[in-house]
Amino acid sequence: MSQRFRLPSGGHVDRSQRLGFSFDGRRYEGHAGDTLASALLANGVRLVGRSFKYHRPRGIFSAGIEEPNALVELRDGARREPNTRATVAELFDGLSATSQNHRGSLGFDWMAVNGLLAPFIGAGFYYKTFMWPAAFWERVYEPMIRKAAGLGRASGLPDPDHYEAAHAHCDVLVVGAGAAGLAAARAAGAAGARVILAEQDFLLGGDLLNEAEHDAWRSETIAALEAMPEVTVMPRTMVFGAYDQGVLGAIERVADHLPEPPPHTPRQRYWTIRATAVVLATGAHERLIAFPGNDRPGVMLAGAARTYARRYGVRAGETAALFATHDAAYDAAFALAEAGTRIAAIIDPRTDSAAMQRAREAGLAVRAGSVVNGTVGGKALRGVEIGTVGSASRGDAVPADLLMISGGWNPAVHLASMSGAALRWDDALLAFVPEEREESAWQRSAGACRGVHGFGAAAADGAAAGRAAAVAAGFDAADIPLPDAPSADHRPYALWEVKGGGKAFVDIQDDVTADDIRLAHREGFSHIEHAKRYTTHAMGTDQGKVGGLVGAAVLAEARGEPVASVGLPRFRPYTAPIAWGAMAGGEVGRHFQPVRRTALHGVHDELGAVWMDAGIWKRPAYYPKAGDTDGWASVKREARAVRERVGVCDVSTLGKIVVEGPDAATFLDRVYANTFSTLAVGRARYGLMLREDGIVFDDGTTTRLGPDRFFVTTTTAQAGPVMQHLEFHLASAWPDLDVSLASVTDQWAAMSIAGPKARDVVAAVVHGLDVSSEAFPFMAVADCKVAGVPARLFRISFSGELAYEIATPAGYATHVWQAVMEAGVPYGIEPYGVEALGLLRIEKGHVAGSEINGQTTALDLGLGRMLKKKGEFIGRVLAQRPGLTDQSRPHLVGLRSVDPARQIRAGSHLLVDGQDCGWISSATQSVVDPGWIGLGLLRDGEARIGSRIIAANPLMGEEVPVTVTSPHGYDAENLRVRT
Amino acid sequence: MSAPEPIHALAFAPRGSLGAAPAAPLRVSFPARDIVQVMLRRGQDAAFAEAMRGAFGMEPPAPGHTATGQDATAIWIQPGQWLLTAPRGVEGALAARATAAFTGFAAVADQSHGRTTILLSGAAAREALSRGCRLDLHPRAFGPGRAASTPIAQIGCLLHQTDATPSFELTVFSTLAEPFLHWLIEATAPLGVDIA
Amino acid sequence: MAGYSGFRILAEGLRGNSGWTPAWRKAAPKPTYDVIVVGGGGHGLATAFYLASMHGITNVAVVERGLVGQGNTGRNTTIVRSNYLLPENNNFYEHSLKLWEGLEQSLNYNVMMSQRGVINLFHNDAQRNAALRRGNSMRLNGIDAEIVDRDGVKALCPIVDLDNGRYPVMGGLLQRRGGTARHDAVAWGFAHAADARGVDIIEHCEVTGMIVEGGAIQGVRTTRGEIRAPKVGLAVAGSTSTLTAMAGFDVPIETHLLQAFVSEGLKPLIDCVVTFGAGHFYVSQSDKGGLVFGGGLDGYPSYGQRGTLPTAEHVYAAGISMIPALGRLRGLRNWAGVMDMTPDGSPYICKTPVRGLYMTAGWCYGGFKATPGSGWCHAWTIAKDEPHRLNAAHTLDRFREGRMLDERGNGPFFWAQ
Amino acid sequence: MLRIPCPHCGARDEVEFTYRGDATVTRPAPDAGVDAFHDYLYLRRNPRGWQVEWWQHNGGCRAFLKVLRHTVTHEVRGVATATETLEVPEA
Repeated sequence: MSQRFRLPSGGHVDRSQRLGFSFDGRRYEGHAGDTLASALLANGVRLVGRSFKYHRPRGIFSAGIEEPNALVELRDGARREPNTRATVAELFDGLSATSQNHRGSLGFDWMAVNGLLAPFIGAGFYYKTFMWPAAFWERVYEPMIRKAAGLGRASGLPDPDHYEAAHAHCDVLVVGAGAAGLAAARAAGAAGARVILAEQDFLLGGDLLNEAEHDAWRSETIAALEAMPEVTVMPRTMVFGAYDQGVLGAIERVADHLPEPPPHTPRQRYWTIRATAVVLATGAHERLIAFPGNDRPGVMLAGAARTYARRYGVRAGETAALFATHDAAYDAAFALAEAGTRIAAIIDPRTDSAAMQRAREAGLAVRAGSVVNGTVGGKALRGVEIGTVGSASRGDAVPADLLMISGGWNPAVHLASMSGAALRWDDALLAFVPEEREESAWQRSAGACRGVHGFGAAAADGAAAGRAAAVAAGFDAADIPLPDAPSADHRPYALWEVKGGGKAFVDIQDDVTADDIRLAHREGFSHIEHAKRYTTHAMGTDQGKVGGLVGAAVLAEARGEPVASVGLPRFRPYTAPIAWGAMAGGEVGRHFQPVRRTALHGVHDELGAVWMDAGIWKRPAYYPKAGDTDGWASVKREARAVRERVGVCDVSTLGKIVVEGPDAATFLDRVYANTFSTLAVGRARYGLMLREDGIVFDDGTTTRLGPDRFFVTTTTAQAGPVMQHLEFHLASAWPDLDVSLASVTDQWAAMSIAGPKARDVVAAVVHGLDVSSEAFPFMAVADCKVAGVPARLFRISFSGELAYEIATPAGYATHVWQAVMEAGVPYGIEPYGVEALGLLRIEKGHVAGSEINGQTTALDLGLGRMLKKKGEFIGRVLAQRPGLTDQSRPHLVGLRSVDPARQIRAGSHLLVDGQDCGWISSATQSVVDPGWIGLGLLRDGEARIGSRIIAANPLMGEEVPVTVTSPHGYDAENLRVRT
Repeated sequence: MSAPEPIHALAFAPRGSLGAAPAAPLRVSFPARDIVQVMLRRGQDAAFAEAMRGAFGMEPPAPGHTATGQDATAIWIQPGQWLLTAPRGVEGALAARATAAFTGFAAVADQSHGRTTILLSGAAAREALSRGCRLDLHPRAFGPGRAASTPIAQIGCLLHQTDATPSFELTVFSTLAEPFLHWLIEATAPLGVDIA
Repeated sequence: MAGYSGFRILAEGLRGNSGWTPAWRKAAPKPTYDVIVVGGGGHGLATAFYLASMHGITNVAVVERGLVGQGNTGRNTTIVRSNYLLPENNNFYEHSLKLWEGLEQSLNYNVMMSQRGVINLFHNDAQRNAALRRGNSMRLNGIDAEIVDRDGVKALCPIVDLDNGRYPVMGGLLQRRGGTARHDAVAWGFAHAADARGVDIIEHCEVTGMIVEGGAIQGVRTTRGEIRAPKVGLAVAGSTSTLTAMAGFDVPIETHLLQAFVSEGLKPLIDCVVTFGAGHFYVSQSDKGGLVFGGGLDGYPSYGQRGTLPTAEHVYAAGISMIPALGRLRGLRNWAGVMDMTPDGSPYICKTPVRGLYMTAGWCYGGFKATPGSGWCHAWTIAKDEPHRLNAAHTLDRFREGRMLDERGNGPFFWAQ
Repeated sequence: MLRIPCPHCGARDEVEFTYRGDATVTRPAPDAGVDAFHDYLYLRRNPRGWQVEWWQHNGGCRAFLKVLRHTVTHEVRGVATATETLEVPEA
C-alpha cells in the first residue's frame, strides 16, 4: 500500500487526500491530482499492458494523451471503458482498472509466443497467405486473427451515463493552456474579446506544471483570466477537430474524475465552438528513438519522467539512464537526480553541448558520442546497452530500471493541419511546423506547436498570437505583462534509429518496427501513405504521436531522400480518441428523434390504442377491445364498423397548407397535374402532384376557400417535402407569382367520420349547416360550428363510404371528438386506426404511399386521366419520355387470394408463367368479401384482369395463387360516397 | 351551450421544481397566446405598414426583430412575414382583426392553436439554451427585441428575447411542444428550474 | 516475380525477409498503348486486370494522378454485398460478389474477403414490406437473402437494442454471403495481378487533357507526356466530371462527401455488418478490431475529403440508439470519401458520346463492393465496344429515355430536394 | 461545418439550411421539350471550385438563397436572395 516511489514533497498532488484504487485486482493508494499512471508509478507498478501483435510486455511510456502502451480497461460492469490511457485518467477514490490484451495473466501471456514468429508475421504477411483453401478464411484463419487482434474488451452493456451537446460562440478560441495559451487568452481577454480557453488537462499550465519556479506566473495569470467576465476557462476540455469556417469541436469531461456523474449531470459534454479567431497553443509531443528493445517496460519518454517527478512527485525509477539527442531533455536527468534517483548514464550521440557540461558539472556520467543499442530485461528494464555512434558493435551495459529517451519534439500540428495550414520542415527542430500563411489571419499557432519552446519564448509568442487574434476579431490590441525566462535548446541531433539486432519499434502500440518499414519499401510501398497502410504504422490509438515521424525518417533513409520529402500521412480528426456517447449527445435512444403527437393523442391513449410510427408521428394503429382475438380481429372490427355503421379516425397528421394570393389558382395549376383554377369556392378536388421527372410525388384534396385562397392537403409523409417543393418553385421558377404559403398542419386537428351513418352523426354535431346530400354534396366544404366550436366540414372520402372530415382548431379537438363519439352512440360508432384505414382504402382501390413510392407514374397507377391536356405543370414534359410511357410498365391491379385462408403479403412478387412480372404493394383482409386481397403493380396488368397468377414470397417459402382483379373492387360506381 | 376553452398543448405537462435548487432557479411557464401569421402581398409594403400602424400601433419589425404595439407584439419570421401575438382572447378575434386590417395588403392565417409558446426566464437562461440552441445569445449579439428562428433538439423554434433578465419566449409547433419541453427540462434541470 | 504463399513467407522469413520485391513495377509511360485506363483505384486496376486476363489485351496503361488505391478504395467502409432491388442492379452486384468470392485465388493476393453477413434492420411495416420486395427480388434472381425476425437479429448481433425506445426493431433482411474485405488489399491485389500480366501501372501521372479527333478518342495528355491509344476507359471517381469536361461533355453527376469512422481496436464485439433502419448508421468490425462505421451524405457537393460535424453527430447518435453499449467506446479517426452521385443512385458502365471513350463512374456510395464487377464489365465494354448484358442498362442516356434505375424511388438528386 | 451568412438572419450553422442544387441552371420554358428539361434536371457542371448554389434557410427564415461556395475549400464568398444574381469568379 505504501507509495514507495512518491517524493515527500513537491508537485501538484495533494498528499493530504489519499485515494484508494485497484489495478488488476490489487489495491493501491494515490493522491488527488494523480493520474492513474502517476499513481501506478508511485506504487512501483511497471508492467501495465501487452502490445498489439507480439504481446510484448509494456510499461508507461508517456505522461499524456500520446500514450501508446498504458491502455487499460477502466471501471467495471456497464461502465467499463476499454483502451483508456492511464496517463490521462484522473485518479478518484475507488477507481478500478484492469490490464488488457493478454491471454493468461498480464505477467504470463501465452500469446507472447507471437514474438517468436516475428520473422514470418511482419508487415503485410497476411496479404500473402491464408488463401488456400478459400473456405478456410472465414472458418479458421480469420477468427484466429480477430481473437488475437483488438485491444480492450467492450462491456457489451448499455452505457448507464448520459451526455449532452452544447454550443458556444467566441471572438477568440485558445486551444491549450500552457504558457503560450495562457498568455494568448490573457492578451485577447485584455483586448476585450470574448475568449474561450480550452485545456484538455484537468490543470492549467501545461509544461509550467513541471516548473515550480514559474508557478507564480501561472497562478497570477489564471487569476487574471478568472477576473475577466468575458473569458471562459474550460479545463478537461479537449478540442478534437477543426472544421470549416472557425468551427471546432471539443469534448468536456464533466464527470470522468468522479466515481459516477451526480444527478442531472452528463458524463461528458460535446461542444461545438464557433470562433472568429483561433489561437492554437497545443504544445508538442516528444518522440521516441528507434533502437532494439526500445519498448521494454521502464523505457519512457524523458519529458514524461520529468513530469512524473516534478508534477506528480513520483520517481519513475531507482536507477535511470537518459538517452537524448538535445539539451532540453537533460532537465529530465536533473529532475530525477533531484528526486533521488541515481543517474547511471546520460547517453548522447553528440560530442558536446551546454547541457552536457552542466550535467558533468552536476556530477552526472555523460557518455558523449554514444547511443543505446539494446536493453536488458524481461517484464522490466534491468539494463541499458551503450554503443558508439556509427558502430554496429554492442557496447557495455549499465544497470538501470528506467531509461528516459528523447529524440526531439514534434509540434502538435494536428489542428493546424486539419484547418488547412500547410506544413513546413524545420531543419533545426527536425520536425514539421505549420506554415504561416497570410490568408489564415483568423488562425495562428503559438508556442511549442510551432516550434517555439521554453516558458519565456512561448509566453511571448502566445501573447503576440492572442493580441493578433483579438485584432482579427475586431478589437484593439492590448499588452500584458510577460515573464523573462531563458529557454533550453530543443534542437536535436538527427538520430532516428540505432540499428542493431532485435526489434526497434517505430510504432510501439501496433508493433511496427523499423524493419517493417524497410520491408514495405522493398515491396514498393514507399510512399508514406502506402507504407502506413501496409505496415499499420501510426494507425494505433495514438495515431503516431510518439513514433510517426520516426517511421517516416526510417522510410526516408530507405528511399535515400530527406524526411521533408517523405512527409507525414494526412492529419484527420480526432486529435485524440473521443467517447462515442459524447459525440452522440443527448438525442439518442428514446429521444433519437422527437415524437410528434396530434391533439388527440391523449384520447387515443385512453382508448388503449396500439401505436405505430408514421415518420416522426405516433398514430393509432388500432384499438384493441375485449373479445378481439388478435390485432387483425380489432382491425377488421373497426373496418366493419365503417362499412356497416360509422367510424371515426384521427387524420390530423395530413399536411395542410394555405395557398393565398392573386396568383394562387395559377400556381396550383402549375404544381398539380390537374386543374384547380376551375374549382368553385366551397368545393374540394382531388389533386395529383408530379415531380419534375414525371414520377408521382403526392396526392391530396385541395379546397377553394375563396377566390384567392386555397386549402391544400398533402400526405403525412410528404408534408415537409411538398412545402419545400412549392417554396422552391415560387422562388426559382416563378418569382413573378404573388402567392403566399402558410403551413397550418398544427393549427387544425382533423377527423374523418365515415360509414353509412356518417351523415346522421355529423348532423347531430354540426350547427348552422344543412348537411343533406342536396345541400352539401360530395366534395362540398363549409365553415360551421361543431358542438359549439369553430370547425370546417369537408365531404370527402378515402374509405369508399359516405364520409365527412371535420377540421377544428387543435385545442378543441378532444371536445369535438367526444361530441362525435357521443352523437355516434346510437349508430354504433367506433374509432378506427390507421390499419383499418389501410384496409378500407385497399378494398376501395385507392393508392397510398405504398403505391406512390417514387417509382410510379400516373399511368402506372391508373390516374392518367388526371393529367391535364393543356397547360404547363411540373413533370409534364419528362413524363412523356418513352421509358415512362412504355406500355409494358407494371400497372396497378387488384389481387385476391384464390384460397381465402391463404395470406398474401406486400413485398411478394407476381409470377406469370414463372416470370417475375410485378409485385404486391399493399395487402390486407377484406371485410366485405372475406379473404386476402391486395393491390399490386403488374406488367400488362389490365390485360391480365381475371387471370390467375402466383404471389411468390421465396423469403418465407410462400407461393400463393391469386386472381388479378380491377383495383376498384368495392363500389366501383362510387355510389356510396355520393349517397 | 357555451363554447369550451381550448386545451393547451402543454396542459398535461409536468409542473414543479426540478434539479438543483439554487437561490434563483430558472422559471418556465406556458402563457396562452393568440398567434396570427401575416404574409405581405407583393408590392404592398407601404400600405401594409400603414395598416399595421393604424390597427396595432406599431411598425412591422425589421428582420430579426420584434415590435410591440398597443395590445400585440409583432415578430419578424421570414421576408415579408410576421407573427402577431397577443395574450389569449376570444377565439379567432385577433385573426379577424388582422384580416380586417390587412385585406388587400397581406394574407392572414390563424396559428393560435398551431403554435405553442413557452416562457423561459432567469439568469442562467442562456446557459440552458446553449444545450441545444446554436445561436449566439450573448448580450453583444442578441437582446430584448431580437427574434430568430432556429432548430433546437431537431424542432423548429422561434425564439425572441423579451427582457434583460434574460427572458425568452420560445414558440414551437404545437404537435412538437411536448418533446421540446422535454428537451428544455433536460437543459434546465442541471441549473435548477421551476415549471409553473 | 514469385507468387505469394505461406511457403514463401517461411522461406523469406528464414533469410531475413530480404528477398521480397515490389508488389508491382513502377512503370514509366510508353508513347502508345492498346488501351489506357485512367485511374489507378480499384475500378481502374480491375479494368486493366480483366482486360488482360479475360480479353488478352495486355498492352494496357493504368495512369494514376497520385498513388494506387488512394481514392475511395482506401477511404470506404469495406462492405461487400449484392442486396439490391432492381434486377439490373442485383444481377450486376451478384456477378461482382461472385468475383469477390474467388478473388484471392485469381489475384494471388489475400484481400480478406470475409462473408460475415450483412443485415439491414427494419422498424415498421412499410420498411418490412420494402425489405420483402427487395429480398424476394434477390431470391428470384438466384441471390441469397433471408428475412429474419427479432430473435434472428438478436442471434446475429446480440448487442443491438431491439427495443430502442423510439423505433423498435422489427426484423432484418440478411444476406449471409455479404461481408467485408480489406480495402487497400483490393487495389494492391489488382495492381499486383495486372502488373504480373504485363499491364503498366503508372503512378504520379495526371491526365491534363483528352485527345479527341473527329469525335473519337486518340489518347490523353498527362503530366508525364502525351500517351496515345485508340481506346480510353475512365475510372476516376471524384474526377469524372472534370475529365468528361475535358472530353467536351457534361454528365449527370454531382460529387458529394460520405464520411466514415473507425473506433479504437476492440476484442470481437460485432460479428456481421448491421445497418440501422431508423437513421443513417451502419457498422462492422475489422479484423484489426476497430469498429468501422458510417452514415449518410454530408448534404452538399464537395471534393474536400473531410466531413462536417453535424453529419458525424447523427452517425454517432444513430449508433448509440441502435447499440447503447457503444457509449463508452471511442471514435479514433474520421475521414470522408468523394462520391460521384448520380440522379437515380445507380452507376454508369458504358460508352460515351466520344467514340473509343468508355467509363465506369457514378458509383455513389456503392463503389467498393462493385470493384471487381465494375472492372469486369468495363473491360468487356472496352474490349467488345459494346456493353455486356450485365451493364446494358447502366448508360448515360437512360435519363433521356426515362429508364431510370431508381432503387428507392428518391427521384433525381434527392439530396438536392 | 459551414456557416452561411443569411442576408436576413446573419451567419447560421449549415444544419439550418438545405442544399437544393446548382443555381445556374434555370427551368426551361414549358414548350422547351424533353432534351431541355433533361439537361436542366440531370446534367451538372459539378465544378471542382466555385459554384453558385441554391440553399434554403428552412431552419430559419425559409428563404431560398443563392450561395457562392467553393467545393474544395467550402469557403462561402457570397450570398444573395433568390432574385439577385451572383457571378462565379474566374478560376
